Amino acid sequence: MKTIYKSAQEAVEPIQDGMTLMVGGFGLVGIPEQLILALVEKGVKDLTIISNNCGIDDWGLGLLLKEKQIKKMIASYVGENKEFERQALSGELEVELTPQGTLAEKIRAGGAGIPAFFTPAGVGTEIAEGKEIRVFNGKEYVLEESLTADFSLVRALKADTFGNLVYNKTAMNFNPMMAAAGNVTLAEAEEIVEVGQLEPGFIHTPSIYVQGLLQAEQEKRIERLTTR
Amino acid sequence: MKTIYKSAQEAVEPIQDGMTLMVGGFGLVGIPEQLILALVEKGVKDLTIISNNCGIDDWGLGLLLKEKQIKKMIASYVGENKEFERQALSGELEVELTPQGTLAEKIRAGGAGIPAFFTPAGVGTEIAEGKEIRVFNGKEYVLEESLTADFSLVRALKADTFGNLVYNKTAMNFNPMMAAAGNVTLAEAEEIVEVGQLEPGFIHTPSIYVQGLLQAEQEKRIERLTTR
Amino acid sequence: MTTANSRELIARRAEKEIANGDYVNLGIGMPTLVANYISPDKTVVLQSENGLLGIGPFPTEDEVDPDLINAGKETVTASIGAAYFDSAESFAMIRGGHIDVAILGGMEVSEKGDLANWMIPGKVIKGMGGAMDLVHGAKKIIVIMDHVSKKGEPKIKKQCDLPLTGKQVVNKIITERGLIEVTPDGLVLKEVFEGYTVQDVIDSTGADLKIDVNA
Amino acid sequence: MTTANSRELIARRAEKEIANGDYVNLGIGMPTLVANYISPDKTVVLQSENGLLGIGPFPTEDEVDPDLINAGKETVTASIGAAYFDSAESFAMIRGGHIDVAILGGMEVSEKGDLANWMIPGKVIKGMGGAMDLVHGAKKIIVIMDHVSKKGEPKIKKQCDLPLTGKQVVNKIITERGLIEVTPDGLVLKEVFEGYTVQDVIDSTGADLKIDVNA
Repeated sequence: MKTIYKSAQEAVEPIQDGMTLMVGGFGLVGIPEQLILALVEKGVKDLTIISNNCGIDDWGLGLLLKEKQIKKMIASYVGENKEFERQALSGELEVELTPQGTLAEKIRAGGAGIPAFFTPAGVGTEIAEGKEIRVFNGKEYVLEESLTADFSLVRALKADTFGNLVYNKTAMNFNPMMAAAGNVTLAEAEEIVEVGQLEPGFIHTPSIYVQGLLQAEQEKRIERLTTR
Repeated sequence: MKTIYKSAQEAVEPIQDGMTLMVGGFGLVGIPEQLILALVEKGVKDLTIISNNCGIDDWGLGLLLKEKQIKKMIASYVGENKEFERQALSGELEVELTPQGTLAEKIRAGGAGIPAFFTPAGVGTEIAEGKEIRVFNGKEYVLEESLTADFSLVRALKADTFGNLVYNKTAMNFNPMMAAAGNVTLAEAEEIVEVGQLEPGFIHTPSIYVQGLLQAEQEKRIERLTTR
Repeated sequence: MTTANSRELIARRAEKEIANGDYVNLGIGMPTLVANYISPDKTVVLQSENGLLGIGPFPTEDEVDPDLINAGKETVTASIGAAYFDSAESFAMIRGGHIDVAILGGMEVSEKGDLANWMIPGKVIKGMGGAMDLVHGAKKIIVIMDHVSKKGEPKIKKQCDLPLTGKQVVNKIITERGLIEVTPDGLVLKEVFEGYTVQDVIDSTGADLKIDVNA
Repeated sequence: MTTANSRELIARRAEKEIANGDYVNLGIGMPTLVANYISPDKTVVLQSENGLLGIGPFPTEDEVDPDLINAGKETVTASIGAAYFDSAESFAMIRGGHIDVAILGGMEVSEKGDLANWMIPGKVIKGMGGAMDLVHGAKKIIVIMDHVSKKGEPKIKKQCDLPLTGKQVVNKIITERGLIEVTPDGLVLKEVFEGYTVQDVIDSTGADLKIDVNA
C-alpha cells in the first residue's frame, strides 16, 4: 500500500535544499545508511538536521557535514566528529545542543500534536536561558517546544508493505518518534515482508506514520568494538 | 526479583482509605479483575480513581461504586453505569471528566516526569475553563497538568518474574502509561513466566515500572457481543 | 428521524469522502455503519482509539475474543496489517494529525463549524470520550447526523446551545437531506438528496446557507 | 590524577551505594567501571539511555552485534530480563524518577551540589547527551571523579566555573580521597580513603567541609 522505492536515489528525490530532516540513529546504530548516502550524492544543501549525533568523519551524517550540506544541526552529542567541531567553532555551522531526553521528547511531542511541554532538564543552565521557567510542586521546569520535520529518515529491521516497522535491539533509539514527527517519513528496512507477516501486538511503528519504504543492506559500522 | 503475591487480598493490603489509584482498562477490557474484587472485599474507601471508564453496574469499577468506596472519579466516559449517574447527579460522587487523549497524555506525562503540556483538546469548551490558553503557530492550546497515583493496578497477559509485561490486543489501552505513573504498580497477569521467557524487543512495560505481581485467571466479561 | 434507509444513504455518501489509502476514525453510532460500505477498490485502515489500527469485520461466534474490541466496546476482529498500541500512542496518532478523516456523530453544528456531541446538561452524564481530541486532530472532520431533532428542530444552527466538543472544527455535514460544507464564508449547501428540495433543506436549517448545488 | 588502582577503589566504593534490586544508570567513562564490581549477591539492572534496560557484559567476539551498544557506543550484550525501547521511553524512565541511582562523572561540583560535566567553553563542543536529564530524574545522583584537576586544582568548589549540567542535583561525591555528602547544611566529609588524611581532603577541596568521619 505504501510507495516502495527501487533505489535510495529515487526515495530522496523530493528532498529539496533548505529542508528540515530528522535522521534516526544513536551513534552509527540505527542510521538509515543508504538514504544518507543518497543525500550526499544528490548534493542537496542548507539542510537543518535533527539527529542525536552527527555521525563520524567518514560515515553517517559526517558525510553530509564534510560536503557542507548541513546549515544547522540540532543534536545532543556531537563529540565524535572533528569536522563538526571545526565548522561549529568557525561559525560555518549553526548548532543547537539539546539535552538528549528533551530532544527525544520534543520529537515525540511533534509527532503527537503537543506543541510544548515542561521538563526539568536544563533548568539553571544555559540551555534554559530565554525560556519560560515555571514551578510545579515546588520544583522548577523549563518550557520546551516540539519539533517536526519535512522528511524523517529512519532505519528498521523489518517493514511490511503497509509500512508497519520493527526495529532491532538498540537500533530503535530515536527512530520511532522521528517516524511520527516527519511530514513525510521514509523508512529504510533491512527486509520488506508481505503485509500480515508482522505480529500486530509487536509493531514498533504503526503503518500510519510511514509514507515510503526502501529495502537496503546495511554496513553497520561499529564505532567502539569492545569485547570481553 | 519482584514481589509475587499469593492472593489479590495480599496484594492490595497496603492500599489505604483516601488514596489515589489508577486502574487500567477500556470498558471491561484489560481491567485487573481480581485486584478490583479484593478492593471491594477490603472495603477501603474515599478513593480517588483514575480510569478511562467506571465499569458497569455489576462488574469492574462499578462494584466499588456500588459500595460507595469512590470519592472522586477521573475518567473520559462513564455512560455505561446508571449508579454512576445517580451518585454524580446527587453530588455523592465528585467527577472530573477529561478528554480521552488528554487523560492518556496526563497519565503518560505523570510517569515520564513531565509536569504539564499543551494540547488542543477541549479548547473553547468548558473543559478549558480556568486553564491557561496559549497560541502556538496560530492555534490555541490548553495547558494540562500530569497525573500520578499512589498505586496503579494494571492487567497483563504475561509477566516475567522481573516484572516485564506484555499485554493482549486491545487489553493494552491505558495499562502501560498507568504502570509508569503509579508510585507502586501492581500487575495482575494471566500468566507469570520465568525471567528470560519474554522477548526483550517486544516488551510492552519494562520491569522498572512494576513493583508487585499477581497471577490470576480472568473472567473477561463481554460488554457488547457483536458477531457477523 | 432518519430511517434505516436514510442512515444507509448517509453512510454511503460519507464513504465517498474517504480516499484510497486513507486512515480513518469512525465514531460510535451511525459513523460505525460507514465501515459496511467501503468500496472494495479502496484500501482503508480504520483506527479505533482504544488502541487498534486496522479494525476488521465483526467476528464470527468462533472468532470472538473478549480482549479485542472497538471504541464502542463491540467485539471486532483485526484486519491484515493491523497494529495494537496503548492509548497514549493512539491519541498521539490522532492529535498529531495522522488520521486523514474522522467521521463523527453530532447533536448540533454551528455555522462556524462548532460541534456539540457529548452532553445534555442536567440530563445525562456520559463524558466526551475521545471526541474532543479527534475534532482537533484529524485532517478532515465530517459530521453525519439527522438533519433535525426528534422534535423536528434544526440541529444545524447559528450557534450551538449545548456544551461544545470543539470550536470551528467541522469541515462537512452530511444528513439525510444533503451535504453542507463549512467554509470561511459560512455554510454552503453542496448537495441535496433524493426526496428533498433546496427549499426543504433551507427551511430545516437554523443558519444561513449559501447554495452551490450542481443539479 | 587517579591511577588505575584508585579508579578501581572509587568504582568499588560507588558500588556500595547500589542496593539489591536497584535500577541504575552508569555514565560514560569511570562510572562504566562500576559494572565490573557489582556484587553477585545483588540483582541490579543497568539502564542505558539509548534504549536498553539490562546491560550485560561485553560480548565475546562471536557475540558482537553492531545493533547492540551502550550509551558510550561500546558493543555490549543484554542481560536476562532485558528490554529494548525507544529514546522517548528511555528518558520517560529517567525523568519520571524510576532510576534508583545514577553514577556520573564530573568536572566540577559546587558546595550546593551543582554539577558541571559537559562543556569547556571555547575548547570543545561535544554536547550534554543525557546528563541534564539524568541529574533531575534519578532518585540518587552520585558523582565519581578525581578529587583535583590535572593541574592539581580542586574540582569541588564553592561555585562551579564551568557551564552547569544541573543545579543542586548531586547527593554524594566519591573521589580517590574520600566520600562527601551534599546536605542542606553544606558538604559533609563522611569517609577518608587509605593514603589520605582528613586534612589532605580539606586542603584539596575548594569549599568548606563539615567533618563527620567515623574512623
